[in-house]
Amino acid sequence: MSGNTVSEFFSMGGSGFYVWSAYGVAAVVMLGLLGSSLAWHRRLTGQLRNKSRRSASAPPVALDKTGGDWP
Amino acid sequence: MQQLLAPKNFYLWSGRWLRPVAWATGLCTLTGLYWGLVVAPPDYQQGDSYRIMFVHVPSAWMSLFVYAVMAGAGAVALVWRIKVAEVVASASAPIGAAFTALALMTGSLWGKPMWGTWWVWDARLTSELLLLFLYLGYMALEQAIEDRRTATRAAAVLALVGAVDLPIIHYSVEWWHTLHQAPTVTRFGAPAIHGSMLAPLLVMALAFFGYYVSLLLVRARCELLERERTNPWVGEVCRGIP
Amino acid sequence: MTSTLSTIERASMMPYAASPTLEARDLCCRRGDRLLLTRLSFTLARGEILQITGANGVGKTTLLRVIASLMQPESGTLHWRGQLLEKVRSAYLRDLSYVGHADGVKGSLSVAENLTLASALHGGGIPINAALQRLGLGDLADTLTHRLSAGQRRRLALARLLVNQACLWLLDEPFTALDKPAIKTVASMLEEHAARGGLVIFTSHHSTDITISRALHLEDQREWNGD
Amino acid sequence: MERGLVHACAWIVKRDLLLLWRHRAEAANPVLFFFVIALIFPLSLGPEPQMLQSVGPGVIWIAALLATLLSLEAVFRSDLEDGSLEQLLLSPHPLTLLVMAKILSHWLTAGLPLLLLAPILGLQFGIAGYTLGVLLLTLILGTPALSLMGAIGVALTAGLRAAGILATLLLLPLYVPILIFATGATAAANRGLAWGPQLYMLGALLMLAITLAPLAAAAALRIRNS
Repeated sequence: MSGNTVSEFFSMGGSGFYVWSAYGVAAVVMLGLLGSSLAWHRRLTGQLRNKSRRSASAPPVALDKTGGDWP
Repeated sequence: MQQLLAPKNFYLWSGRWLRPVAWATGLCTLTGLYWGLVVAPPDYQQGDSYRIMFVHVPSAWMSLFVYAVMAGAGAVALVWRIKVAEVVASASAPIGAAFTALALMTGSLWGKPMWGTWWVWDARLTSELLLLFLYLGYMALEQAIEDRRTATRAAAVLALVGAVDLPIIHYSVEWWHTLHQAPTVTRFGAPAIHGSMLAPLLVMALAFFGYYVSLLLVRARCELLERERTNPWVGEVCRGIP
Repeated sequence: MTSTLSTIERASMMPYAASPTLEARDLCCRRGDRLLLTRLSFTLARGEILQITGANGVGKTTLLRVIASLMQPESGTLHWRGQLLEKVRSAYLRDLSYVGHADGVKGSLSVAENLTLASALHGGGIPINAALQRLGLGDLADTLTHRLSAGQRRRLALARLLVNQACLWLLDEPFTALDKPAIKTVASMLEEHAARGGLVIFTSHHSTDITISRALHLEDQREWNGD
Repeated sequence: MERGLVHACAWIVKRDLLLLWRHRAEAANPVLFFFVIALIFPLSLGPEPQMLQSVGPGVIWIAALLATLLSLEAVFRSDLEDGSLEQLLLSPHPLTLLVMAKILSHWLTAGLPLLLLAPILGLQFGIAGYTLGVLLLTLILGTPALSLMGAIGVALTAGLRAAGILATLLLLPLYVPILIFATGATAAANRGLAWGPQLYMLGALLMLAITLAPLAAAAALRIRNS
């Protein structure tokens, strides 16, 4: 074990503030992004779950007013 | 591989692979942290402040790697119009920007104990800052265009131009740095990597890569739902797999 | 230098080269996340005029822009002279002349200058003055375009059709802002073009007295887009 | 009769110059902007000739960069609004070369005037003789590169909200190498050091911009117009 006591471990040889704030920032940024992405996914699936089945698979639209059918 | 590119198959496939990748990443992160923070000996020169390296260096590597993936996926989306490639490109951008911002913040946190200032116009930090602007430009352009597909394809052009320009930017900043070399030799970067320090660094790099892949899968699935919202499979999938 | 037209094609101004036919197979067009058209197929052969009708916002302009290769269809293919459009793109562009909603003319250029530029970009048709005379803009040649009325500007945009050698005319609401005589001139212009073996596709709300050979009415998809 | 590609490009340049001639007052804007930027620096940094001489090249280059961006944004926006951009996209001639013609016409209307007026600014900053010569060399190689790279940013953002600011944000990283080598060469000349290598790099960047930028700008226009 590098530091024998826990407090020495946290002091990181005097530059503990910088080391732990670096890791803290990393944790905040990465977990924050992960959290927001998961929330986005949950919101989307919830929103789209109650989407009704009728959607874009409508029949072809071409109607020929002059009677001739499309070849 | 061919039908994996179909949006619905990709959505289901990525859903299956998400949990195993996430667990592996978690495990990898824990071992990396323990190894780097506890096991690795302090550096004879910098003492323990060098441990910031285990976060700074992987995020710097990942910021470049994610940009390469973004530009590559963008190129595929432009040429072959594959929707999954568009989705991967536009899902990667925020992750890459986060890695770049992280690299800058941890870099300046590491610089403070070493040189006493929060920001140094060091070649690597400066080109990392410019990379951040490339990411921000990409995301700003993509937000500015309404139609999702056009937005991603336009941003893909920017990503490709940026990818061509990135080595040039790096070289010109390196050259510029040596020209305006501050008198004190500021050799930034990891101290001579000793075996006991390299191993945790590589483990942490793997952990960051795992984090990127799992987050990419999550965001890509969201982008896919957004873009395919009018297709029938979206409704079924949301009902099928809560 | 681009491959200029072969001498045979240039010599035989009319009728156009062999079998210019436009074919659409299962076209699907999308605007934003609304799917506008599904599985639209049609064939247009030499000498035929196709009128596309339909309510506002149903996708007439989008369809026209897809046919003009300005936009990509969501799915489905377009074929020109029997070949896939992407493969014969530059030949297709040489055969195509598109007049969109916007007139595509510069306000601070004179009428003649606008048309000269248009023929520089895509030329090969009748001389500038002849085209202007045909559209009744002969005596306005030197006036600045922003002094023209909307109808006159529209006619200037339509004059572009005559200064190049395109056999496929794509017109988006060509008759907007035109007065009675102007509509008649343009209508006869379209019929002449068809008689010479050209193809015309135009969108229009109101029925015109042109003897169209095909009609395509687009229904509103009225599909659910979920939000 | 089929008019060649050169004719089409010539007409595009002729048209843009004609349009500019018809709006002569507006044509002066980029140049006035160039002077205003350069004027602000001595006022804000103080008139010491020694300092101005070292800051001068950088200031003139920043002013040239911003003036190019300001005028470039208008090039595609007016074409987009009145529909002539569609005609450009649908011309049988290769779009890349037509875009290159438009960029050339922009350089003639914005880049060239800056080049010709830079000596006057040079005097204000006490840059003269040898260094001024090198500064002009960097501007000769650099301003076309600014127009070419700028065309990509402007083509991507034409017609969007706050397109000018967005284009500037996109182009900042792309402009950095040009700025670094140009000001580096002038600073080196000022201190009597070798400025050749920087100029070679600037020339290389210009060649890269000439080959790739019109291609990217044409692709951007096609995508944004679909």
